[in-house]
Amino acid sequence: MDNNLLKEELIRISGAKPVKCMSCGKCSATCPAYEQMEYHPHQFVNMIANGDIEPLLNSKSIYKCLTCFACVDRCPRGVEPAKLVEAVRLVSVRKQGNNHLTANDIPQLLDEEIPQQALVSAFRKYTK
Amino acid sequence: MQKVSREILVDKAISLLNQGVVKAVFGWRKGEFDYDVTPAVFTTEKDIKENFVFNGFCGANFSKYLVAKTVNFDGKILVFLKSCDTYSFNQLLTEHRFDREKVYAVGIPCDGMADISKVKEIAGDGVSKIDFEGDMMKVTTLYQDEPVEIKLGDVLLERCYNCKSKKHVAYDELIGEDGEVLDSNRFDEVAKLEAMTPDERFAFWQGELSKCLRCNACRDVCPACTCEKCVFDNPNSGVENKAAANSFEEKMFHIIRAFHVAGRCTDCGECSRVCPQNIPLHLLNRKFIKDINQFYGEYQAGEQVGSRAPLVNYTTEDVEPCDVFKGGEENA
Amino acid sequence: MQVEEYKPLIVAFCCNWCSYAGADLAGNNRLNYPADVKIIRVPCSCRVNPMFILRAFQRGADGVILCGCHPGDCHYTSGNYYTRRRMALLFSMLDYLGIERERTRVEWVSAAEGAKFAATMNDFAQKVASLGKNKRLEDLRCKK
Amino acid sequence: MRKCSIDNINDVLKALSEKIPLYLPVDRLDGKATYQKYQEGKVWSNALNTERSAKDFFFPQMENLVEFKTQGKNVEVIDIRDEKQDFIIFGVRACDVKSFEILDRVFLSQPVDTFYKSRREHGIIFSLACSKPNETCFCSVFNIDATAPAGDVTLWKTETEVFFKANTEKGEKILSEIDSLTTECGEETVNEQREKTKKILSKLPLSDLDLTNFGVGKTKALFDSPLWKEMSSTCLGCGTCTFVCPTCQCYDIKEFKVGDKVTRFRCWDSCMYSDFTKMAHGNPRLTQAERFRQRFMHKLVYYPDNNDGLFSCVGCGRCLSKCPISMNIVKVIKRVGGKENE
Amino acid sequence: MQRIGVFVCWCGSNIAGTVDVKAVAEALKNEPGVVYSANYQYMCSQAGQNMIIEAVKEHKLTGIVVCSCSPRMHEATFRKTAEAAGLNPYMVEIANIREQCSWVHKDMATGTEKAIILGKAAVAKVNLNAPLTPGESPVTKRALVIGGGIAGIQTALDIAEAGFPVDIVEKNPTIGGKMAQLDKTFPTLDCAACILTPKMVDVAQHEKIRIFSYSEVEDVTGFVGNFDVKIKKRARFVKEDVCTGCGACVEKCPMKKIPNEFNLGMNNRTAIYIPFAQAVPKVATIDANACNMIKNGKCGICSKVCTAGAIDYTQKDEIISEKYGAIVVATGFNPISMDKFDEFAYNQSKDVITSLEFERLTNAAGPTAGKLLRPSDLEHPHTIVFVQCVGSRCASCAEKGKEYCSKICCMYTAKHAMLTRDKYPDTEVYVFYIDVRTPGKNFDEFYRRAVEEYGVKYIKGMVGKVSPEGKKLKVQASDLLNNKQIKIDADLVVLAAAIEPDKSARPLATKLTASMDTNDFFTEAHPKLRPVESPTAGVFLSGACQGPKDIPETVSQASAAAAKVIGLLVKDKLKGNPCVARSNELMCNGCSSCERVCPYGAITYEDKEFRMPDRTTKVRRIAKVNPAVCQGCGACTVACPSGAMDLQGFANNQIMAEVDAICK
Repeated sequence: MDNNLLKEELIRISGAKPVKCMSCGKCSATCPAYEQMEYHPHQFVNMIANGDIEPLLNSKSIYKCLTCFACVDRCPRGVEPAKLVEAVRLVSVRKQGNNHLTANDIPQLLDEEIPQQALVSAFRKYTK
Repeated sequence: MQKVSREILVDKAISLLNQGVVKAVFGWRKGEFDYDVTPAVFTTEKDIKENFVFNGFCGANFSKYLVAKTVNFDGKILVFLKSCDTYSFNQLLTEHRFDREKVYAVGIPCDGMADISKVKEIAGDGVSKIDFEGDMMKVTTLYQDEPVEIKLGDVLLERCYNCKSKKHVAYDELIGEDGEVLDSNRFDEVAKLEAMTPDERFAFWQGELSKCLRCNACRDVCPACTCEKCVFDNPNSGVENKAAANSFEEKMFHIIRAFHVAGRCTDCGECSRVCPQNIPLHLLNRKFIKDINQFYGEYQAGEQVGSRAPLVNYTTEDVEPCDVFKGGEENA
Repeated sequence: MQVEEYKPLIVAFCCNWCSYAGADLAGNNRLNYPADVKIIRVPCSCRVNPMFILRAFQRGADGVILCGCHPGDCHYTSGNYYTRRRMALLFSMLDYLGIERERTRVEWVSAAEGAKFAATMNDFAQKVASLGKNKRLEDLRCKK
Repeated sequence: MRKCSIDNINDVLKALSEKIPLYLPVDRLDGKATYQKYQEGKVWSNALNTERSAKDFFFPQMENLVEFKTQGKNVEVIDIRDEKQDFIIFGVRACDVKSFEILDRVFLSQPVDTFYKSRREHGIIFSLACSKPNETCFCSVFNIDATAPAGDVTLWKTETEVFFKANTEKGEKILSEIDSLTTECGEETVNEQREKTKKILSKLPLSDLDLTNFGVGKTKALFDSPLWKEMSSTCLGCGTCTFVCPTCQCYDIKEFKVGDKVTRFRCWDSCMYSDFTKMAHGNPRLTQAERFRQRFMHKLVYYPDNNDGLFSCVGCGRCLSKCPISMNIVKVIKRVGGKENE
Repeated sequence: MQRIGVFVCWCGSNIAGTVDVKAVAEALKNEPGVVYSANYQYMCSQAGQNMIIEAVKEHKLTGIVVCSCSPRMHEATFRKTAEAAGLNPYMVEIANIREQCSWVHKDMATGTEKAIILGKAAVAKVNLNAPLTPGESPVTKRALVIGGGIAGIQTALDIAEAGFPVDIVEKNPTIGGKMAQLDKTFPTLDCAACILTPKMVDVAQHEKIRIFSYSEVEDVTGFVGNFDVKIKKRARFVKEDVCTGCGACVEKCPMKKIPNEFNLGMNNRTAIYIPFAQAVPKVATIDANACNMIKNGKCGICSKVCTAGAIDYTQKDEIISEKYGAIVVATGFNPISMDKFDEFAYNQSKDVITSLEFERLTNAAGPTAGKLLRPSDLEHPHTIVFVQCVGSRCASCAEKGKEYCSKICCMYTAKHAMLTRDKYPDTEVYVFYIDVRTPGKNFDEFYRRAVEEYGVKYIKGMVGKVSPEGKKLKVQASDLLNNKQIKIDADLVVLAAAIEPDKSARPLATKLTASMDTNDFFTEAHPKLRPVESPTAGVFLSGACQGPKDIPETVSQASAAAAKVIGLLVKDKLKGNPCVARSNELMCNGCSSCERVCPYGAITYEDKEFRMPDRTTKVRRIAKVNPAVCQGCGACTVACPSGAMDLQGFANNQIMAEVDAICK
């Protein structure tokens, strides 16, 4: 998909407004998964605004976002970065074969500690 | 049959009158036929007992009368208000048109009022008797052997058919339970017109407005039209005209009439009820209400005393006049 | 056959502080616009009563344009905001009645925008001319 | 008497309208009947009566009288009267036919209103007998026979046929022109219908209205009744009753100025309006009660006083069904003329 | 009937080049009311004007139409001409046949035709003109300044210096405002008290200035030049004229645990107190909510120790009524509440403070006597984090922050950072910023000095979270330039809180009928050309009540407002613009529509008795326009449904006559 179309699509899916961003970085400052991410919340916003989306789609960062919404809550401009991350993830997952988690992976993840509910929701979230 | 019976209202009126709370009672006076009721002022118990009537034809909105009747009246006047009437009541208070202290308002529940011309469309001419039983009416005519049974819901006045609210927004006392603001379909007809081509719309309105007699009933009944001197009666206003001389005058009158009440009209529907030519005047008022809701946010005139009408208000982000048509096209 | 060129009659209400001055500037810069446009000076666009607009149509105008200061720049701080609401509703109503929407317009022209004034009038006059005579809001008594 | 099948009535209408424009009650989209000019496709309404009365044909709501043109300091007076041609009003009910007589007494007495007169002379009236009067009808109270109305031609309509009877020379002449479309017949069917209708008329709820307290010489007795104020107290002051009334004849004269041209016209006025008969000094009737009284006293007392006892109400019932507050002449007759006032 | 003279100007060839001026004069001769018509090369010349004067006399003209250049050019000229000829100046109308005709059209026929039509419109209007006389009203030569901060002080001093009496109303016990709480001022780093307190003393000693401290404006009526103001002087239970400010009462007062507002609650004061040493007036005030004597009738120590006998426990609030010609609003600002910013832990840790609190912490007269100590344990902080834009530029949540930039934070934060590094070189100072905004004389240089000379660490990025852990404050932030997340263990966190107008401004605006924007800043009459006036005539704006401002800007605006006030007060009479709205009482419904659209508060209501048609009387509410306040925009004329409101000089019938003339 053409970058501009992709950008429109991401904005449509997320309902977020990257254009309102004033680059304060509070989203990244507040992000608990920051260290695990290759691209950080403020980069998501900036790169989507610039149509530079391909690297995001190919990055594992989209699976590192916990969707805790701290960035959404703290953003002074109402940009809602988490929703943008989510949108990128959806675009990726919706491509056939891009499932981050398949049913086959689940037995390996099972252990005594992990709540089954977490696996079910992860499966729902990371799979088409 | 209305939720509240004539007897309850009569008892209420008489007791308030006898207690000295009020000195006069606004009510509906019995006429020649069962559907024929006249707004009237009652001052004696005897008159109320004999002539006060309340049935499914008591559509008249008393609010406007208070403007004239409270002036120099010594004491309080009792007025019975249906939910729709209470909005007009508040709007008049917002505009300081009468003294709230001179009125004792009793809110009454309403199931909608019937339109006698719709009754006659079903039962035929020569209606000699109408009996109410529950939400049915039995209509006896000169020409049918058996009374015709009609459901109240089938012959409601247009405004009751699209009732916007059963909630009373003003009263001193409420008889029965209060209702709720309803999701009416009152803008459907407007949307239908908006969806037409300009030519169709023009033909529609040309046809409707050419029926106008310029009897001024719509203006004179309108609770928002309480001007001391109406521009259409004022030879110095530049728009005064006694006759609907031609199609321009007809449009001029109705555009200005609707514009002058825009943002103040509570959509009480009296204009359409009284029009002797059955012009759907409410469609003009509702167009303004619909536009106001769409462009400036939901606003119901009369909902709150003292609220600021949309045309005497603004925001710096308001829609540009050239953009107002876009909404219409989306609807189309 | 020689057909006489149809010339629309256009009434322009201009606020004294911005648009009238903008029109003056168009004159100063010798920017042409059709002579069909006749300007009436009002203190503020909010002085224009819908009755004036209907009156103009009645008396034979083919288009009516209202010019005021840009929103936020009103000499009287808020006048044009009221104008904007009033005219939005009025124009929407005229459209609802089937009257051609191109016959009415509101334009914000500042005292510095002589070029915009001329361009607006050229454009408006041309659009109105393409609609032809005003038939839907005419008063036959006013025709010659 | 002649007749035609109801199926052929369109042929009759077409033939009549070929030479003379013909107006007849036609149902509007909202189901109400109005007079419209006949042309192919227009269907004669079955409604009892038209929304507006038939007085418009002779006394239209608005009528231009004269034009002035100023040039410099000169004023030119232009007579804009156009010669009226003949026209037919078809299907006028008895009440409206009677109203013409009431208007005639006003407009044709000296000084004659020539605008009215010329229209009246050109009008040919096809009246229509009633068979299904409404509960609001009370023409019989004014001695109007709804089963045999006057007019140049009287019509009776049954389920299957229409009967024609000429009453005047004008009527005979015009009927003779459509001889080919009608057949001669007896009066039995018509008489039968008339008898039936009369029975209904006598049973109508308003047929027993008592007018004894009104008419010639009653001004003093009624003028100061307190009921005027009471009954008018909720009157809106609109003009509905006067504008739908077939006998109301008040008008105002106004001017319309365009550049150097002034058109003087007249239009209906209503005694219900606050500026009714307003003059330089002000208004002779200050309150709605006085204007309200004027309307009914005029119909029931002043007019009869000046016109040999003839009431200027024809009982058509339009004001009963149209008044926004259901106040009307019947209520006035009953209360002001009734026991309450004695 | 008018007798109108028409004068068509050639303007050399400017008009005559494309308009046949003679034909125009000839055509207009036949218009109704026109008795004389002429043309001349330059109507605006002395000769042209004389021609008009002669014609008025000779032809007994009552109205004049000049077909010439734009009325914006010479309307005033020809009005003066008319006046010289003995006519009312408002009987003149101009047809603009130059800028809007000859200059924009090319051929003679078109130009001439249009010029005639424009002339006809002007004639039609003049036919309906009526002589107008501007109303005159006297001016009370006294000004009121609301607010005794630096803005109010400067305005009052400037007005008083010009010789007009001024009253300052200050709601606190002392004047001085926010500036009195500051330590140093940027970019020069002079001590705030050193430059402010002399001015406060000037105010106190100026014979033309009265200070109503501990007072509020209760009610304002009237209009420009003639305001009637009621001032509520709250009871301070100390006789102002008797108290010497010796402070004996303060020393002895047993109620010592009242949070000290002046130090933002960081230390305590007594129930009877003097806010600070240089307070003006230097008079004690008893806090009625804290004083045991006033609450319970037990104590009375202050009264015993006061040798001057100034204590009066029975004092009552007092209402003072005074007349003013002009009112200056100088109500100032406050930092917004930090309660809603949980992420910065302001309510969880005493060591998270606002910048204003930081000012007090570094001020020699402050709670720590000028030593920078952590409020929690009074230890010297080694790592200090400054966070900018807290609540400023915050578009997402109106209940939390403000959408605007607070303007002063960048500079005072640079100042704080620099001063800290200067005094305590052992501290690490971090400033987290989104942008550094330094427009102003020597401002950017100042900021660069903080970085380059003082080693303040500026980091582009916001702080996301502050969490107290033991004695430390864990600060988690992002460094956008290095694309890193930073974690700092700080000892002190300073929040640059957004500023907002004082809460007293909104009710005051209502009393003054002065308009405000959605942020409760007062709106100016024109954002560019009349920045120190409110749209309400006679009300002026000074300082941060109009928008965020630093001290130099505040002082310049204060002096500007004073200049405007002086300009008003030197006049003996105010001449109004006669083209104002007028309400026809007979038609007015009293519905308030006009009042609601009036930007100037020129419309008031009164009850008036009317005769009714039935000869009884009735009392009705009707609108009244104050011609001294009305500016003649006409918004009310359209809001009025009955047409009772009309605009003189641009009346309904006049505009419609113009429309008719143009369209015929």
